[in-house]
Amino acid sequence: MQFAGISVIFVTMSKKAKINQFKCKGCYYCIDVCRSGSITKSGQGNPKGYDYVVVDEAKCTGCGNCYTVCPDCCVDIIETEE
Amino acid sequence: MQFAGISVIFVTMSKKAKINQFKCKGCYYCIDVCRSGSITKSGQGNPKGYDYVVVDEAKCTGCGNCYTVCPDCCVDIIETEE
Amino acid sequence: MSTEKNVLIAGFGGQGVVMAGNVLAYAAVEAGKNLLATVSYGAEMRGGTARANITISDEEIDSPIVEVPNVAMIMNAPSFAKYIETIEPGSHVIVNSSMIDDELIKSKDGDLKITKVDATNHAIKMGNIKVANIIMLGVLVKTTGIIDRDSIINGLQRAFRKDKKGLYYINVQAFEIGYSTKL
Amino acid sequence: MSTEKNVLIAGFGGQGVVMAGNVLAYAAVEAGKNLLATVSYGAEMRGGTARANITISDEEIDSPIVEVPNVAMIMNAPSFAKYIETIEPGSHVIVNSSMIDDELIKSKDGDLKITKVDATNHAIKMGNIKVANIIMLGVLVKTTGIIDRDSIINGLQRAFRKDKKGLYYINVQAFEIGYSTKL
Amino acid sequence: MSSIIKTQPESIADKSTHYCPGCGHGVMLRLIGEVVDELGIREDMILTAPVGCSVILYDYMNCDVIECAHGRAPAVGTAIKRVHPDKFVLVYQGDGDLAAIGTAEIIHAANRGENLSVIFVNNAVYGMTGGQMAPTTLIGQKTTTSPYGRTAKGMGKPIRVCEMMATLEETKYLERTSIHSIRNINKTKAAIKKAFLNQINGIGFSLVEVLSMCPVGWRLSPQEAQGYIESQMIDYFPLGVYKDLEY
Amino acid sequence: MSSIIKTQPESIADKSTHYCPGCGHGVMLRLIGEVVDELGIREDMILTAPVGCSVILYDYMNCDVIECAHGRAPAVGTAIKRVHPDKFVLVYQGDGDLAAIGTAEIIHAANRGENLSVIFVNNAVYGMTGGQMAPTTLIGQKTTTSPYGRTAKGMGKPIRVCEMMATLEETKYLERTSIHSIRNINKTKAAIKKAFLNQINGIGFSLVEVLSMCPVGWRLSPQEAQGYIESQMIDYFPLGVYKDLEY
Amino acid sequence: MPETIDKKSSSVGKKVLLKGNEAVAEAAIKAGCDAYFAYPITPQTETAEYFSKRMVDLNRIFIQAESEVAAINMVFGASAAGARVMTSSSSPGISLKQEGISYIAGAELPCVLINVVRGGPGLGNILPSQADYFQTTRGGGHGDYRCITLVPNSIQECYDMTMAAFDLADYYRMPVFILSDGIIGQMVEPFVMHEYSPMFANMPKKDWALTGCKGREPNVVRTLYMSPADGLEQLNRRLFAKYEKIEAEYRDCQQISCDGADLIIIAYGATSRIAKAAIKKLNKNGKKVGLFRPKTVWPWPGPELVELVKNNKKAKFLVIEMSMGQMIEDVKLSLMDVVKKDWIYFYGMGGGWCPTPETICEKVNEVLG
Amino acid sequence: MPETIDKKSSSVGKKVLLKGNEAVAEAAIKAGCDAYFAYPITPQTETAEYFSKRMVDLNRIFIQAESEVAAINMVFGASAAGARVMTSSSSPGISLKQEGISYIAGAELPCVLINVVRGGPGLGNILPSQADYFQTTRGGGHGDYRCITLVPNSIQECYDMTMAAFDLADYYRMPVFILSDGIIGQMVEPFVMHEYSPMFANMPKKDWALTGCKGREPNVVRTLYMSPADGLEQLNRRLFAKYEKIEAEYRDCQQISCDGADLIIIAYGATSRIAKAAIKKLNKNGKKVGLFRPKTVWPWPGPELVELVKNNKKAKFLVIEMSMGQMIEDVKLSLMDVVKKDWIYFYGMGGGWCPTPETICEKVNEVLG
Ligand SMILES: Cc1ncc(C[n+]2csc(CCOP(=O)(O)OP(=O)(O)O)c2C)c(N)n1
Ligand SMILES: Cc1ncc(C[n+]2csc(CCOP(=O)(O)OP(=O)(O)O)c2C)c(N)n1
Ligand code: SF4
Ligand code: SF4
Ligand code: SF4
Ligand code: SF4
Ligand code: SF4
Ligand code: SF4
Ligand SMILES: [Mg+2]
Ligand SMILES: [Mg+2]
Repeated sequence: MQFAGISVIFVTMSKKAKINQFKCKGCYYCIDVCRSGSITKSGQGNPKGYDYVVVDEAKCTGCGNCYTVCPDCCVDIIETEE
Repeated sequence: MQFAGISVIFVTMSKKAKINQFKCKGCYYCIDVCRSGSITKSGQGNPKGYDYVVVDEAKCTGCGNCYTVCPDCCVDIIETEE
Repeated sequence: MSTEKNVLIAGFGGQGVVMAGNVLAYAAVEAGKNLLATVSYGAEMRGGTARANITISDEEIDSPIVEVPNVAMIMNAPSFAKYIETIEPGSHVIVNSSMIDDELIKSKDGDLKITKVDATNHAIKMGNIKVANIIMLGVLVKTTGIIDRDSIINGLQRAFRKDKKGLYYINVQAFEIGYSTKL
Repeated sequence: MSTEKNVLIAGFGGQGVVMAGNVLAYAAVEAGKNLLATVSYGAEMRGGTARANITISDEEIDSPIVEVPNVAMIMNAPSFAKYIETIEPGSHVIVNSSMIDDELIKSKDGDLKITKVDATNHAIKMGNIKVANIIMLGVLVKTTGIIDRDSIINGLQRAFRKDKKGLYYINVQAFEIGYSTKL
Repeated sequence: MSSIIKTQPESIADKSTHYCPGCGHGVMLRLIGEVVDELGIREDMILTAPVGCSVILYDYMNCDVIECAHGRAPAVGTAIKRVHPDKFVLVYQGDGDLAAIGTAEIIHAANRGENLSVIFVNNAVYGMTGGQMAPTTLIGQKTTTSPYGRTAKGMGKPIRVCEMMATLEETKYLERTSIHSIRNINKTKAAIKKAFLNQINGIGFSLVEVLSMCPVGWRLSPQEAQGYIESQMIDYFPLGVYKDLEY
Repeated sequence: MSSIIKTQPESIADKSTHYCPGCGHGVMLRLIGEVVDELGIREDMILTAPVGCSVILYDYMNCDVIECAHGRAPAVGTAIKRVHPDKFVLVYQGDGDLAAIGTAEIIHAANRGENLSVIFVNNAVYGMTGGQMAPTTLIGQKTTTSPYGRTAKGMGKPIRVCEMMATLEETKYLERTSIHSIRNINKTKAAIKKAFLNQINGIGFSLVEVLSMCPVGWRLSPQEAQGYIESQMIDYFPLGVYKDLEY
Repeated sequence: MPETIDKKSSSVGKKVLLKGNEAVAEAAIKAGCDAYFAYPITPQTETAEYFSKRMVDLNRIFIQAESEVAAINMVFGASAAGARVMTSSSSPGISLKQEGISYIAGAELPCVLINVVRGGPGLGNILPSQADYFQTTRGGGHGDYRCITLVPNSIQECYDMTMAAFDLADYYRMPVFILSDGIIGQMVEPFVMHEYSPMFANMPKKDWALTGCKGREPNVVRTLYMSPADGLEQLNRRLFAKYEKIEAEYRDCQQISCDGADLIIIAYGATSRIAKAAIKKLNKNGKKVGLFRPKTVWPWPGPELVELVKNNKKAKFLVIEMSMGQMIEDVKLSLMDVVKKDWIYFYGMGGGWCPTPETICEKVNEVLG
Repeated sequence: MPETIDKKSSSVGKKVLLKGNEAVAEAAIKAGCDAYFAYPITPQTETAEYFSKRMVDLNRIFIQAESEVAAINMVFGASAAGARVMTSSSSPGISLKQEGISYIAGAELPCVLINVVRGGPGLGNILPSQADYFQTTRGGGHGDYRCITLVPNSIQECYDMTMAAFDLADYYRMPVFILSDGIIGQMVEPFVMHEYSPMFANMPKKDWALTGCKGREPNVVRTLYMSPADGLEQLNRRLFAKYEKIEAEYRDCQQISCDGADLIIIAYGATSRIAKAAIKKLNKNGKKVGLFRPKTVWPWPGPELVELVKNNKKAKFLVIEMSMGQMIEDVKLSLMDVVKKDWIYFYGMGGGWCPTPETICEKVNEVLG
């Protein structure tokens, strides 16, 4: 696509949360702050014995709230070209 | 003298400062606060070696200022029937 | 030496590890046995794990150091991972299978006599998740015969005093369930 | 032991007791003698009195403890009262008669060789009350021969450095007055 | 093509901490890490760790660390900053550390106007030793040494550190924040950054008091702990800037 | 017929003190003696003496006295008052004692709201040890450890104790007075009396900060020392009531 | 693991279960401890926690001080006011109390101090140690003074010795230490919680206490004596006369199968328990090994040790400490002229680390060859 | 009595006059002391006062700390930051520093500490004493650690030993004490103020210091080792290996006319000077009396003492201390198996009080009979 002589590529970037299930301690702060309701308990214990959380990527808006509240640095927000 | 059936005796009380020359340390605070100028250095050393102060009773009004400032409890104010 | 039982109880802070230890200890006193117990303290407790060691013996107990427990009751996965290797081979180990993966258990059960108890789930069914510890204790007592049933009941009485009568009854019930292994 | 002189200097804080001690000490160094000095410190100074002990000797000075001075220079009445009894009988004592009652001096001069110096008044006449100490030091040096005159001058130079040149000159003058006892 | 746009700050070691689930120290660790990364000061920084749950900060922060005696981090930090005026010195303290045993040290470091950044984690309890009363414990709060709840009589009311320190002439920046919600976490980060920049710009003593969750010490769930700050702590410890003297 | 209408208070021993000429501690001793006499509490009183020039208060006051470690009189007084709530406990402190080494003890005794009367003699210097800088030494003031004069940079500004303590909820009465003139001496006496009565009436923690002459430590004549308070100290340490909560 | 102790003392005479840290607190309370001041520190904190409840219930004095320094000075004040008073801490906190302890000793005030020793130096760790022996027995504070130091090795002794500590403190007017450690403080054992009865028939009256001077001359509590000749020197002579008396009157130790032993282990506190377990094993294996356990480390039971050597001239000695070697100096000092230096062996270890029966057995076998 | 010390060191090599308290300060400054932190206390204050001027002149670090506790923790920080650092105090203040000293020893940081010992216990008095010997040599703080302790008996030694102290501290990475007292600190004697030259050819690099981790792995200064096995135990073993090395390498003592002496006085610091005066008198009167003067009290010059006994088997020993008897334990410990206990006599005194040549002569005559 050409626009005023500059070539512009439209790319849809999508941000998603990824949770490190090994570091998660199950405090569930992230569940509370996720407005899209993407985070739920996994129902599984990680090797440290905590019922870690999982993200429903489909719902996740990548807002980063979970990153901000997590006391254990379990969250990465990853931007992907769709 | 009788007055309305009560006998009244007029007595002139006079208050005077008396300075314990042995305790005086020669700070001369008292000299500064004596409005009547009754206190002067004695020009003599007491056994502790300080040039203690003396009061000129004639001038002293017994106001007690010297008592109030003295850090060494050197002053008595004595009331005497004249 | 022969009569000396070194019981290890381990789990999360909230799981009643210390309380289970207390009951066992009181029971031992009631049974006229000697006993020596230590529980985890200080920084050991950060992260919320707890441990109790109760040594019970007919003879005088000299050393307060237990390096190799010969009976164990393990209430969650982290504790299982942490302590299972320290237990004397051939010992009875009661594990809370509600909280510990079967795979994990299997990988370690070589020389140990492991009894799996679905304790937390049973406790939930009983209406109080907190009695999982005493259910497991019931199994432990039954399995090892470490102490007589009546002493445990007395121990429970001592641990849950007047002000905690309600708790006393449900814990007796929990113990009986474990003891009769009606699981 | 024979050559050891234990000099006591005592007076009010402001009278330059420590400075007189310094000058004597520097002079002793300049004269190549051994010396050991202590001055009063801490609570001893509350109320404003000061003391210096300077031991001067041709031999090594071992003990830092002076219990019985054998030369003294006393600058005020309280110090006279406090220390006079501690001085070795037969010793030279230079007293500041401007500040110490003649009666008091007389009552104590039994076994001591007392030299009275109207030091404070002379110092006032010289225009600086603070040099009374060095006037007295002049008398002390002359009377006892404890140290040679030149060393004292050197000592004064060391005590009053560049920044205190004015003080140096007046103190030399004060010393000379005392030394020549032109009083 | 995908890129990580938020992740654990570089200045923080990639390991699991010993902090309990929901512990505020964890949040603080990340915030400090982010600010350190943003300012690029990791290699110029010396951290003084207190005695308290954060005692092993040296395991978590990728920088030079000294572990101080209980309460003395401000004295230690003072000396380090004097020796290395060109380095960044961070003083991290808990409420027992700063407001009980270390009262004199923080007040005098502040009063001398040491060019330090102090992060004061107020969790109203002695976390490390198992939940005893702290100088900042709220009235009525039950702890292992105030089993019937703290009373003003005999135990006093909680000490408000920012308010007290504001009376010291040489304090330059004092703010109280909280980390019980997204908004407050973001504000806390801004405050940390400001305190750091103050030191870098030679402005002087800055302290950020952070209300922080100690679920284990409070015997609450992490969520309840956040709520406790919101509903109880902030009432007594008003958030806000208590001093800001940039010049 | 003649009678003595003013003389040394009975609660004071009839002896010469070791204080230097013109020392403010001497004035304070008499004022305290007068108030003790007026309230008739000598025999019900326990005095905690600090380390400082007033360390041998036991030689001067005719009452039970304990000589405390440097800075710790408020802790000692706390314990004594708790053991004998019906006795009168007087805490006497200097500025080095209270505002330097004893910072934590005074702040926490105050914060706990101990029912104590504290007399704080602020003479802007360490008298007893020979005139070193105190936390209350003025900017520019030369002392034996600030030979070029105190500077705000590196040494900080003088600590204003009343202002700082006013931020503590449980302090009930805080006043700063001076004893450099008749009027101020009289005001000081009134303040002392109020602080004493507060304790007697169970009101709680009271502290009177008194600006006091230390001619020897300041290297000034007694008169100059009075002038120094008037012209220098009061500027920085405003006299007045900082808190008064009788209820 | 605090067993609920009934306010009406119905637990008295029964076997109860408490941690060492709790048993000392309950004993203190039963012995009439009026006031307790402390600052939390692991592995001692249970003592403070226990007091925080019981003292409030009993309307006695409990203050969680702002620091160990404040706590010890509160002890100083309360003791001067005539109260029975106690504080407890662990190693770093005890270091901070040294100035105050020196004051209390100098002012001849009674008090009870508990050190639940942990690994050092510095912050060290929170595990058991015995490396504060020098600090406790030689005076970690400045000046010449001593503290009576009792070393329990069971919960029963924690309880009994704490009661005794209060009486000894009042009787001799001096600080008395209970030297505990992370094992003794944290372990639970059944013990009999008997009622308090004073160990001395005539406890001296506290006529020196500060109570207001009504009807008497003012009392002064102080440690300042400007003039050594008529003050400080006298104080020190008086203190040391007292110390000599105590050394004669109040040494205590336990001896187990020392008669005819080839080797005698000298150990106190937790270590002595571990040693006892080892000795039983060794005895079973026919090794003649005995135990000499000081129950007081100041005064040190030296004469008992010398007496023991008189009856058993062949025995070697093995000193075991959870330290790099501190008590061994007392052993040597008391055995000077009696046993050769190289007859005294040492088995010790660095901070926060304890021996096991097994390692002790090894060491014994090594010594016995 | 501070003689003005020229900034350009023109006084170097000349005989100058300073108080002991000032000489230590000047030596420190010449030895490159970067930072000094202290709190005033008699009879030590002149050191702080001296520093307060000179350090400002030299643009180095001087802080009058808010307390001794703060001061020692500033020392901890400055040392960790790589600075040469010193503090000074007197007995009660040193007690308050015990926790900090334990931390510094545990963290293996170098620093120089001066204790100008005064009468104790408690506030005591401000006169000279030697009753902090135990505190200094055995560790008044918690845990197992030692501090090298140098004891000057002249102003020259105050100066020289302070310089050495900085080098020893850096070389061995540990705290070094100068054990002074109210006499040594307050007296003035001429001494030669030579320039500083390092006592070790290769001073170790301070690559452990906190300077920001640019270009290297982060440095951590700590004393916490949660796990004893792989941390604290190792630390303590390392410390004691170092201590053994120092005991072998850096003992120091002076012996005067010990050969053939009938009695050897053992004394240090101020007391050794007084003893020397007494010995001269006694020698004049034909009595064969010698002096053994430790210049280090930790490490204790025990082997030298034993060697001395080898060459002189008939000598009795008289230990003289301004204390009720502390160093005498080191004497006995080192002479165990070599000399009988009752061959070792003691002459000591309570707080803040010193012997005179006369009283020493009396005591000697008493012992020699
Ligand atoms: C001198 C000393 N006293 C006491 C302790 C025990 N101690 C360790 S951490 C701590 C309190 C921690 O509370 P806080 O500072 O609020 O930190 P938190 O754990 O709550 O973050 C105490 C009392 C110690 N290590 N040293
Ligand atoms: C622990 C301790 N540190 C230091 C000292 C020395 N010291 C005695 S009094 C004093 C300061 C006195 O100053 P201040 O409290 O202002 O009382 P003032 O003499 O001015 O009345 C100091 C530092 C001490 N005795 N104990
Ligand atoms: S906030 Fe972090 S630790 Fe807590 S549940 Fe979510 S991912 Fe796990
Ligand atoms: S990034 Fe936002 S939407 Fe996605 S899981 Fe986290 S909080 Fe929920
Ligand atoms: S009473 Fe008044 S008038 Fe008399 S001397 Fe004193 S100040 Fe002067
Ligand atoms: S005020 Fe008192 S001490 Fe001062 S000069 Fe007057 S009488 Fe003497
Ligand atoms: S105890 Fe509290 S402060 Fe400590 S780690 Fe746990 S939650 Fe955090
Ligand atoms: S030094 Fe100052 S405070 Fe001390 S007695 Fe002298 S004048 Fe008073
Ligand atoms: Mg906290
Ligand atoms: Mg003052």
